[in-house]
Amino acid sequence: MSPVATPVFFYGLSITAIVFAVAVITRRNAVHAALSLIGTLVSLAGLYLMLYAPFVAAVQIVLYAGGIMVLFLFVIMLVNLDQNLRQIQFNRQWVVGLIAALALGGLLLFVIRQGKEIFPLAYSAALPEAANTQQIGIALYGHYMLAFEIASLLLLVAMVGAVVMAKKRI
Amino acid sequence: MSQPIDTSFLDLDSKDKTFLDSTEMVLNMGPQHPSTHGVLRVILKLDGEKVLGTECVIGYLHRGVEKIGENRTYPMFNPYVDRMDYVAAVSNGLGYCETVEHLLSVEAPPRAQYIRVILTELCRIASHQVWLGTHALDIGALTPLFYAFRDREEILKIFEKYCGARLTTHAFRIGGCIYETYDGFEQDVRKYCGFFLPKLDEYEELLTTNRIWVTRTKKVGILKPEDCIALGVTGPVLRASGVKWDLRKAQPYECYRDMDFEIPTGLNGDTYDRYLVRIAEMRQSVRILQQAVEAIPSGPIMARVPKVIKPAVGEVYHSIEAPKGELGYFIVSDGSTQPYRLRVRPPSFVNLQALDTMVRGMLVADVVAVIGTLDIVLGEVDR
Amino acid sequence: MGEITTLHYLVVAAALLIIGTIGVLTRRNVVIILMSIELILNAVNLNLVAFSRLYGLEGQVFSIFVITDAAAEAAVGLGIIIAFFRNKETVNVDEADLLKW
Amino acid sequence: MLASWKSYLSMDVTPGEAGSQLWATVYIIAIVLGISLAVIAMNWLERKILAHMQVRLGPMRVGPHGLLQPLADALKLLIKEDIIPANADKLVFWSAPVVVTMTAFITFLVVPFGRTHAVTDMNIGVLFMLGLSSLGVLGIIMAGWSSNSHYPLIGSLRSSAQMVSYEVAMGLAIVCAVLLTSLPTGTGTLSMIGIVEAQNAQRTWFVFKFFPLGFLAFMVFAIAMIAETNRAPFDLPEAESELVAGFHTEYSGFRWSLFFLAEYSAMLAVSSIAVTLWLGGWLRPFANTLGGPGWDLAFSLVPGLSFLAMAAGCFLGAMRMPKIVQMRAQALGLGAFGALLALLGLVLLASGVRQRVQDIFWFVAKVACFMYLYIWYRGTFPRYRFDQLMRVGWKVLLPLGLGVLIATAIVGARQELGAAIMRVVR
Repeated sequence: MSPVATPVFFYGLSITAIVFAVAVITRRNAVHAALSLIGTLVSLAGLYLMLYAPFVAAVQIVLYAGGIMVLFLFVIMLVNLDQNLRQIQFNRQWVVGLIAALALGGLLLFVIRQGKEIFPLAYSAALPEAANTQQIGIALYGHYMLAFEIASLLLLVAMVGAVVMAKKRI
Repeated sequence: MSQPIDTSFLDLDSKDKTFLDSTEMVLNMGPQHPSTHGVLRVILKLDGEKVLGTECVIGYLHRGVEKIGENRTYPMFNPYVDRMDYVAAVSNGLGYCETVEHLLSVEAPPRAQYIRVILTELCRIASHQVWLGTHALDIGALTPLFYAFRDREEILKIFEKYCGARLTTHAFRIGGCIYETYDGFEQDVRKYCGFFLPKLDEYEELLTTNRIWVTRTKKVGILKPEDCIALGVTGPVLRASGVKWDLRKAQPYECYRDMDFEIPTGLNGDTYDRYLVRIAEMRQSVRILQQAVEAIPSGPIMARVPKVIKPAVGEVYHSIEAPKGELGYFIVSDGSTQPYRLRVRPPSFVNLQALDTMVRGMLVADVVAVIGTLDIVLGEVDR
Repeated sequence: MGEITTLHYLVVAAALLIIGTIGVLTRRNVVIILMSIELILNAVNLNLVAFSRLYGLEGQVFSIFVITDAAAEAAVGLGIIIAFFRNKETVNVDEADLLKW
Repeated sequence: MLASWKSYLSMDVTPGEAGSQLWATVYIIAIVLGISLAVIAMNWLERKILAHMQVRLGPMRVGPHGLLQPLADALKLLIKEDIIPANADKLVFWSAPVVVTMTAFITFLVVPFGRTHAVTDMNIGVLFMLGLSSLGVLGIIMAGWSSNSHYPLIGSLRSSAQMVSYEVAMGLAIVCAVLLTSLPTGTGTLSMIGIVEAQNAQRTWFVFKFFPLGFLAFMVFAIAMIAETNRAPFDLPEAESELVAGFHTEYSGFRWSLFFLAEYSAMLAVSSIAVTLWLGGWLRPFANTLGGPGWDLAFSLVPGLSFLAMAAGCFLGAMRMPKIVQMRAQALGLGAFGALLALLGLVLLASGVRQRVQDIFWFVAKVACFMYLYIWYRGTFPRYRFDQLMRVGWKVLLPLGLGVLIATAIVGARQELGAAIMRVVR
């Protein structure tokens, strides 16, 4: 099955992602910011699908949009303060921060501009979509076994840490 | 002169506070809420889902029944009492009639007493059925409601045949009953007893051993016996806490003296025990019905009561065991045809006091279960 | 609208990274700062996946590790926010100016 | 154009695989219409079945036996005043029902109603459905938060905690089924069609595979899916007696009906997953014991015959209607409905249609069993309390799911090992 109208989808999804991302950092209300972030995440999942990475796209939605963001929303609702909406949203160093970030952006653009010849333009057809999940599974449980186990350990530690942090009395 | 230093602004306890303590939620339950059984309004202070405190706001159904009583003659007020606990109207009438009879020092003839007992016990079953249905609905079981109402219909049919009314019956009069039983009354009651016991088993099959029901009701809304007595709680709620107190035994009225029945009591005083006690009470009511209908004597049904009821100057308090607890009437007579003061001690009103004690530290869902298990009727609470 | 190449994805990723950085550096609300960090991680992921199209599956595998990492980070971070909020009743980072409270 | 239209009909793949966008569109439209119709039918059936369980009749007035009641309700909801609470967050309030409905509907993109009857065969089909159902949670949170009212907020907090918790157990159960697909060949699949075909190849439904194990995984899923769709006895987010209506308390009219639509289509969706993963999807029952062409023919007649039986029931009902003028319209309506069913039944009996549509019938019949179970639970069970619900999710279903997963892996590996040894011995 050949992809249909790739550029349209690409530009649509990336513009959505970037617009939502801008909304994340500009919205006054944290819930709006979180919902915008979900928009970004879902658009990125679409981009992953376009990159023939369906497993990563699914994980992105299941874990990121469905798990992590629900956690975010949960916490925002718990700590949501009306007074927070009336406060100044940006810190005192925002000019410096902005300049630094834009400098970084300039640097990145410079690198991309300079180095665009090093990327091959045509894609290798080495990655069939159909076997994507199997291959990732084999890689995860084969070559990256140790990393995988360490990641699971990390999750355990994070779980303990989160419980310790959030519990009222231990 | 040393002044005590006010340290409250330091908020020394803040270490124990949770993040939600600082933003405690105040939830307004009612007066228009599906499970506050009418127009009760409960203001809940919540920590997440945990209840920190409650406050009941009552009076949305206040109709000034007591004041109306002061402006009506004794027989004229009789129908009004039916409107207090409208799911157990017969009991209300019985309490009022007996109190006035005490004021007049008359006693209903034996046949009237038996008719009264039969109807009152039927009414107790009907009231408990309404309780069972609504309580189960509050906890989320839809079906018992319909089963209970289907079977209650049979009782209402007997009421209708007896006095023409189903809900607010006005069945009794001061001094006895005004209606003789209809043909086949005893037969109907006997038939009902046979019909109802299997149905009761059916309810129990649905709920008693249902795991969800048990987990939802056990250890929920525990009321200790001493708390019950301190709060003045009566009726099945008191008995479920293990206090064997039933006015039908403690100060027998009508012909309860001749009846052989037991007072079911609970052990833990939790919602499950209250459920079991009420179910057992229905069985005991059937037992009383079976005895009463066999032993019903013949004779007059009305004592000799003056045409114009003008009790002597004095006061009387008399209470009966209504389905929901002790239903008392206190009447002060100034010798005229109208009471000088009439005060009702409704069981629901007093039992409702226990709500706060029962739900502190529980979850929101338990508040609903506890309101259901207290079996309040707002008509009676607000009067 | 020509053909979409890896370069296009890189530009999008760079844009997301910079937006995330701006969020981290300028916002006061710590929850939004955490979300900006998520944006940065996502920019990284997009890069990894885009490159995996060129150089094999490792990028995708690594992006899954990044997502795992993001989950751990969010859990601990939000735990810290709750603990912080419980004590200071605020979620503004510049008010977290005591080492011990 | 027309040729490519026709050529698809002779193909044996889904429109997505065939790359036929036209047919894919047709399928999408058919599925959306079908789901809407199923929700309407479900609405009527739930009320009738629940009513009969509770010794009452249910809707009887609008149309014969209340058949038109859902339509009347839908009409009422559509023309109701559209209320947005004054302090609500308008944009989020507006988009929440859309998100919920969209996610519930998009799920059906990968549901295989038959070998060829799915929009497309995604190779991450199961994950796709899981992802969408987790996106549905967001809609519920949005609804609860944006209403700016306490009951919806509590409802949505409950809902999100509940759905996130049960998703874990659900995922484990799904992994069990996916593991089972890999047994004979060594390569499993996440594609919904692939999973059914694996069951076909292994000549067993996964619910019966490794007897208690497959069944246990199925049970874990069957319990988690009820929690996932917020239905009794796990209907705390919309617990009527506690939270009035939970997260959609402030919604009314059309928006509310979208939530209703989403709830029922989510029920259909998770039931479809259960059927696909454990009950053999579109495969007909008793394929092993009652095999052979004779039985195949007999089973292929069942769809048409069951429609004819329903039609007969309608005619009987129409005959039994009171013979009075007022009921004449109702009797005629029921008769007409029966005639429609009979017509459908006859069409289904035709041999060409029979072969192609049989799959859909078996799939829908299995899903319908689940729908009946949903109603049955609602009529029987009281509601769990929140902490108890969490206890069931984390302390019972999660360890059970993990245990079943490990046991399945061990048993499966042992079988593989045994087969390898046998090969060597031979």
